[in-house]
Amino acid sequence: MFQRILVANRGEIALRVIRACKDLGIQVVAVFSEADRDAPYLDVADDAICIGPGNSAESYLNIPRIISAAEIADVQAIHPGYGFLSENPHFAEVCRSCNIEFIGPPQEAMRLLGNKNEARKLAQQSGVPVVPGSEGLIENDGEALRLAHAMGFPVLIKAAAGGGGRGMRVARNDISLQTGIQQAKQEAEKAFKDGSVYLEKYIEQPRHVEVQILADRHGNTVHLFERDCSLQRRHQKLVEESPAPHLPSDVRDEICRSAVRLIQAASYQNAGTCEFLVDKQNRFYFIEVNARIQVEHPVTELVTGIDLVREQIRIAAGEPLRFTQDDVHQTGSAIECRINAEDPAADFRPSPGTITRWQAPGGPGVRLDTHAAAGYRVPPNYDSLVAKLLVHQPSRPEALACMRRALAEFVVEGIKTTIPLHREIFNNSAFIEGRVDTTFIERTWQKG
Amino acid sequence: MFQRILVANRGEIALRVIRACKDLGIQVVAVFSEADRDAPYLDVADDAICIGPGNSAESYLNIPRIISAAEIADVQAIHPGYGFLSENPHFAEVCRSCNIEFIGPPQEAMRLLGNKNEARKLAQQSGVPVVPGSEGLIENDGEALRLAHAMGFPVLIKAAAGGGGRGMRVARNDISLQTGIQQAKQEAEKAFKDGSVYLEKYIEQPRHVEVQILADRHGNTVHLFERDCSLQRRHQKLVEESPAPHLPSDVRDEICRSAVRLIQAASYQNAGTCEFLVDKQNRFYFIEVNARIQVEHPVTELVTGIDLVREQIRIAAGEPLRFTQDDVHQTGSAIECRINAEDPAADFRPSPGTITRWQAPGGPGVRLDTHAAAGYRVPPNYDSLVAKLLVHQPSRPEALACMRRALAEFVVEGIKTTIPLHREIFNNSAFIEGRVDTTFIERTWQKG
Amino acid sequence: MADDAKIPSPFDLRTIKYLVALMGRYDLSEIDLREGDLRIRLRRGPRGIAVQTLGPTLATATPIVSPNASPAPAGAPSGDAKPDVPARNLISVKSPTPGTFYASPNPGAPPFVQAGARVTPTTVVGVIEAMKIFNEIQAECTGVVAEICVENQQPVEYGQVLLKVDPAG
Amino acid sequence: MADDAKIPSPFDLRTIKYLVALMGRYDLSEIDLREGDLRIRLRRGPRGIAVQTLGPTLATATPIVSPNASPAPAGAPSGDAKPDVPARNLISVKSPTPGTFYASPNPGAPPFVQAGARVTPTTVVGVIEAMKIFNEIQAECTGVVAEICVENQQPVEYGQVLLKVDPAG
Repeated sequence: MFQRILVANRGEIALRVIRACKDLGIQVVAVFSEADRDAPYLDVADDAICIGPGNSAESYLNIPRIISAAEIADVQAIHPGYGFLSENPHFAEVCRSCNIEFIGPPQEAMRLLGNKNEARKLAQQSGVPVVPGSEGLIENDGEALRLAHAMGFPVLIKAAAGGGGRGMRVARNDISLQTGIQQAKQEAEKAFKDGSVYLEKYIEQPRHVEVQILADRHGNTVHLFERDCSLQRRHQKLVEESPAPHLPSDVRDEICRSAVRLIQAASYQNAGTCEFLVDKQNRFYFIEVNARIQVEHPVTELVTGIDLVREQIRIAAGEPLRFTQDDVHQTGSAIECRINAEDPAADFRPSPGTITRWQAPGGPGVRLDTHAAAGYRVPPNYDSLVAKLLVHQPSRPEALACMRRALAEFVVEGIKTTIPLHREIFNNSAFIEGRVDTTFIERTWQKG
Repeated sequence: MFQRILVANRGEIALRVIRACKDLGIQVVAVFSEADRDAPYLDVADDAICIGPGNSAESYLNIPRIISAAEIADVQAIHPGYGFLSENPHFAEVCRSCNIEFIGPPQEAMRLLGNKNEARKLAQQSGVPVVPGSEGLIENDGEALRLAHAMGFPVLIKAAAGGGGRGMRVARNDISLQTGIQQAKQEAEKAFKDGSVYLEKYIEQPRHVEVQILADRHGNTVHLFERDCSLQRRHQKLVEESPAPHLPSDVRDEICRSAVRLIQAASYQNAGTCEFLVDKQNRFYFIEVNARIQVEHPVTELVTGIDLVREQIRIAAGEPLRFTQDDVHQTGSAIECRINAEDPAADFRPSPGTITRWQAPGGPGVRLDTHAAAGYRVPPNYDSLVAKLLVHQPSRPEALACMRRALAEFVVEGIKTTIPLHREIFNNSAFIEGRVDTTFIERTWQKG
Repeated sequence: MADDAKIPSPFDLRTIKYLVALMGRYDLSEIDLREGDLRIRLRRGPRGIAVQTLGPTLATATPIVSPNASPAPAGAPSGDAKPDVPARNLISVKSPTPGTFYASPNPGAPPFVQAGARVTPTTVVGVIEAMKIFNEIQAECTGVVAEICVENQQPVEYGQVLLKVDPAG
Repeated sequence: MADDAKIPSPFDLRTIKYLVALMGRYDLSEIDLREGDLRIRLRRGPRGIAVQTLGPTLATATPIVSPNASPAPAGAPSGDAKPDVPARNLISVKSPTPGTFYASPNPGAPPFVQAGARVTPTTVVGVIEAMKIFNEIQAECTGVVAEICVENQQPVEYGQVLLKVDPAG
C-alpha cells in the first residue's frame, strides 16, 4: 500500500480524498492555488504545497507544476479527483512515467473510452444497446440527411470530443439539421480543437441512469448498482439517487450486466461509471463512460456500504477486490442534493463570497460532504459546488422526508445557494412520485 | 399516529427529537427557557413556546408550565428526552391524566425500576445475576459489618435513591464502612430526601456494558445488542461503542437475554437500557435500568440501522414493533465521543460562551449530533454537552482511524472542549487494544 | 403544480416562518422587507400575525401564516401599520406562565380592564388559565392602561406582554 | 504511554501543525506563544522550521516538525531569532514553480550569488529543478542581495521567496 499520496484537486473532492487517505492511515499532501490559500481543508492534510495562481491553467491544470509538487513531496501516487486533469490520459501517462501511480484507469482505456465513437463501437461489439445513430463521423450534409431520415427526426448532433452537453444540438427537420451541424462543428473546433461531429436518434424526455463499476488489476469487475441522475439543469446534475425509482428489476439487472461487459471489453481498471439513457418504455441506451470518481459517488457508498475512494486507492496499489458481486447489496434508499453557490432567483448566477452563517443539518441518516464553513470564502475562480447533502433511509418516502428535514435545517448566509430550489424540488409531486426525466427542471422551473 | 408532539427538553436531544418527528412527518413544538431563546434549533420546530427563566426549576423541570404549554400548543404527546423530567414517574402520570401521552414507559414500571432495591429483587427473581450485597436496606451498623465480612471487603455503599455515582462510597475496612454509611445517609437525605442506603460487593476495575431494549404494548420485547461505556470520568461517560471489545459472544448473548427477561418481568414498555458491570472474568452483574432514551443511543442506531427515537414515538402511539429479534443485526463497529464545553486542561471546568469558529467533521461514516454552530452561545445554565461525534465503520480498527480523522478535522474556537482529550484517548494503546475499564480515565489522566 | 412552476424566491417558506418566529420571540410589531420587485410585510398586534407578500411568493407565503393569524386585507395601505414599539415610559404587564388569557371573569361579562382604565398594584387585569387553574393577574403597578396586547382566550407564553400601563397617565 | 499520561494541553499536535502551516503559507519567520507556564516558539529561516516547546507538550510537539525541519538547540536563547520580516524597501525574488532550489550551477561549484552581491535583471541567482528540467532564475531587478532565504537543494513551492534584493544598496 502507498505511504504517501498527493491530491491533485481542490474543494470538497480534495477533502473527500484526504479523508479516505486518513481513514486508510496514509499520509496525504494537498496542492493549492493562491485562490485557495485560506481553505480550511488544507490543514487536514499532512502537507500543503502552493502550485500557482488562481487561474486553473497555471495551477490545477498545470501538469509540470503538479508533478514537481509530487516529486518534492515524495509521494507514490496522485489522486486526480474529478474534473481538472482526472480524465486526461496524457496526465496519467506522465505520472506513471515518473514512477508515480495515477489513481485511475490505464491511459489506454481512458483514450479508448474518451472517444465517443470508439466507445460506441465497443459497446455494440459487447452487445450493449446504443442510441441509433451514425456509425462514425459525419462527412457531409448529404450523408447527415440520409441518416436523419433513416432513423427519423428528431436527431441529436454531438461533438465527438464533447461532453457535459457542450456541442450538442437537436435537429427536428432538414434545415435545422444542416445549420445545426455547421454550428456544432464550429463550436467543437473552438472548444476541443476537434470539429468532428456525429448524429444520434434523439430520445424524448429520457431518464439518466448510470452504473457504478469497480474493476481491479486481477480481472475482477463488479457493479455497485445504479444511480438515477435525471434531475439536471442544462446537463448539470442537481439531485441523484439510488435505487432508480420505478426501474423494473429485470431492466436494472440488464443495465448493470451490460455495464460490466463494456468495462471488461475496455480492459478498464479502477472506478468508473457507465451512463445510459432510459426511455419511457424502459429501453436503455449506452451514452458514455466517465473514467473517474464522480461527484455523486456517495449515493452509491450509502446504499452499498462500500467506500469508493478507499477502493480506488486499494486498486491502484494492486490489491484485489475483497468482495465479489454476490457480496454487493443495494440497501435502502439514498439521495444527494448538490448545494451550489448560485442564485436560483437570478438564473443561477454564481454567488461567490464569504459565508457569514453556516448552520449545517445532521443527525440520523444524514451525510454532509463539504469543505465550507462559517467564515469560508468561496473563490470566484472555480465551480460553484459548496456541499453535497445526502440522506440514507430504509425507503424512498423516508429518504424524501429526511431530506426535506435536512434542507429545512440548512441555513447559509453571505452567499446565495441552491437550497431553496431543492426545497421546492422535494415538495414537487412529480418528483415525489419519481416521475421525472432530464428535461424536468427546465420544463418545471424555467417557464416561471 | 400522533399529529403533534411537544419536546420537553433542550439542546442536542431536543433537536434529535425534533428531527425524528420531522422524519415521521409529525408536527413538533419546542419549549425553551429564556436562556435558550436564541438557540437555532428552535427554528427547526414548527412552534416554540417560552416556559420560564433560565433556572431549570422554573422551566424545564416545571411540570405545570410544561403541561400548560402542551395544552396551548394542542399536542397529543410529550417526549421528555433524557435528564430533566424524563425519569419522573409523577410527570408521566400527570401527562397521561391530562390525556397527553408520555413518550416513555408506564409510570408503574418507572417507579418499580427507579427504586434500586426493588429493581435488584426483580432481577434476582428473573434469574439475572446481581452484585452480591445486602438484601434490602441497611438498618444498623452491626448488620452492615456482618454483611461486609460475609461478602468480603471492599464493599460499596449506595443510596437507594441515588444515581450517576452520587451517594456512592467504597469501604475497605470496618472503620471506613461505619463512617461511610453515616456520610452516605446524610448525603442521600440531602440530595434525594431519602437517606436509605444498601451495601454491595465492590467490583474492582469493571467494564460498563449496557443493553438497549425496545418493548411495544403488544408484548413484543427485543434487545438491540450492547454498548460498552467503560470510558468514564467521575461516572460521566466520555466514549461509548458497540460491539463491546473482547466480549465473548456467549457472554454477549447471555447479557442480552438477561436484559430482555428483566424488562419483561417489569412489564416495561418503550425504549430502555439495562446496565451491567462485567468483571475481569467476564462475569456480569445487573446494576440498574435507565427508563428513558440515553445520550449514547446513536451508537446502537448505527450498528442496527434502527432509529430509536422514531421507534419510541411509534410504540407510544400504540404501534407494534415492525421487526422481531431475528431481524435485528449488529453490523460493523460504531463509536461515540461526547464533546463537552469543558476545559480538560483545567480539571474539566465548564467553559460556556460564544462559539467563534466551528469547523465540523463530515464525510463517509461520520455522524454529528449537535445543536451548536459558529455564533451559538453555550449558556452556563445547563449541562456542557455540545456535540456527539459518531463514526460507523466495518471494523473497530477502521472506526478508530475514522474517529481519529474526524477529531483532527474538528475545530472549535471561543469555548474549550474535550476534543483534545478525545484525541489523546484515540492514540492511547490500551484503548486502541480495547483494554479499558471504568477507572481507566482517572488512572491514566488524573495523575498527570 | 402552480406553486412549483416558479423560480424559488429569497422569501421561501422558511424565510417567512423564521421572521414570524422572530416577531413572536422578540415581541416585534412589524417587519417590512423589500428586494427588487419583491416585498413582504408582517404585522403583529391584537389581531395576531398578518402576513402580506407581493410578487411571485404570494402562493407559497400564505400557507405558513401562524395558527392564530388572520391575513391582512391584500394591499392594505401601509399607513394601517401603527407601530407599537414599546415606548420607554410604559410598564409592561407580562404573563407569569404559559396558558390561556381571559380578559373577563366569565363569558359575556365585561372585561376586567380596558384601555384608559386606571389601575393600582392590586387591580386584576386578567386571568391566565393553566392546567384548569385560573390565575388572577394583578397590575402590580399604578397608572392608566395604555394598551391591551392580547385578545380574550388567546394562548400566551411565559413573559409575553399582556398589557401596557402608563404610570404618568 | 508516557505521552498519554498527561492532561491534554492547549498546544496539542493540531495546534502546532496549524501554526507551522500558517508560517509556511504566510512566510512568517517566528511565532512565540505563552499561556501560563506553557510556551511554544516556532522559528523559520534558512535552516527550515524549528519547533521548541517548554512544559508538558514537548513530547507531543516534536513529532510534527515538518520534513525539512531541523530542531533548534534546546533552550537556545531567543536572541538567536533574528526576525526577517520583509522590510518595505527590499525586493523579493520568488520561485516561479514548485521544485528544488540549487544555489550553484553544479555540486562543489561556488554559488551563483551570495549576500552582498550586486545583481542586474539578467543575473542568474539560482536554478529550480522541476521534472528533471533546470530553470535558471534571474534577479529581474537591480540592487544588492540582502539575504538568501532558501538553502541549496531545498524544496520550494510556487511563490516562495528565494532571496531579497536591496535596490537602494
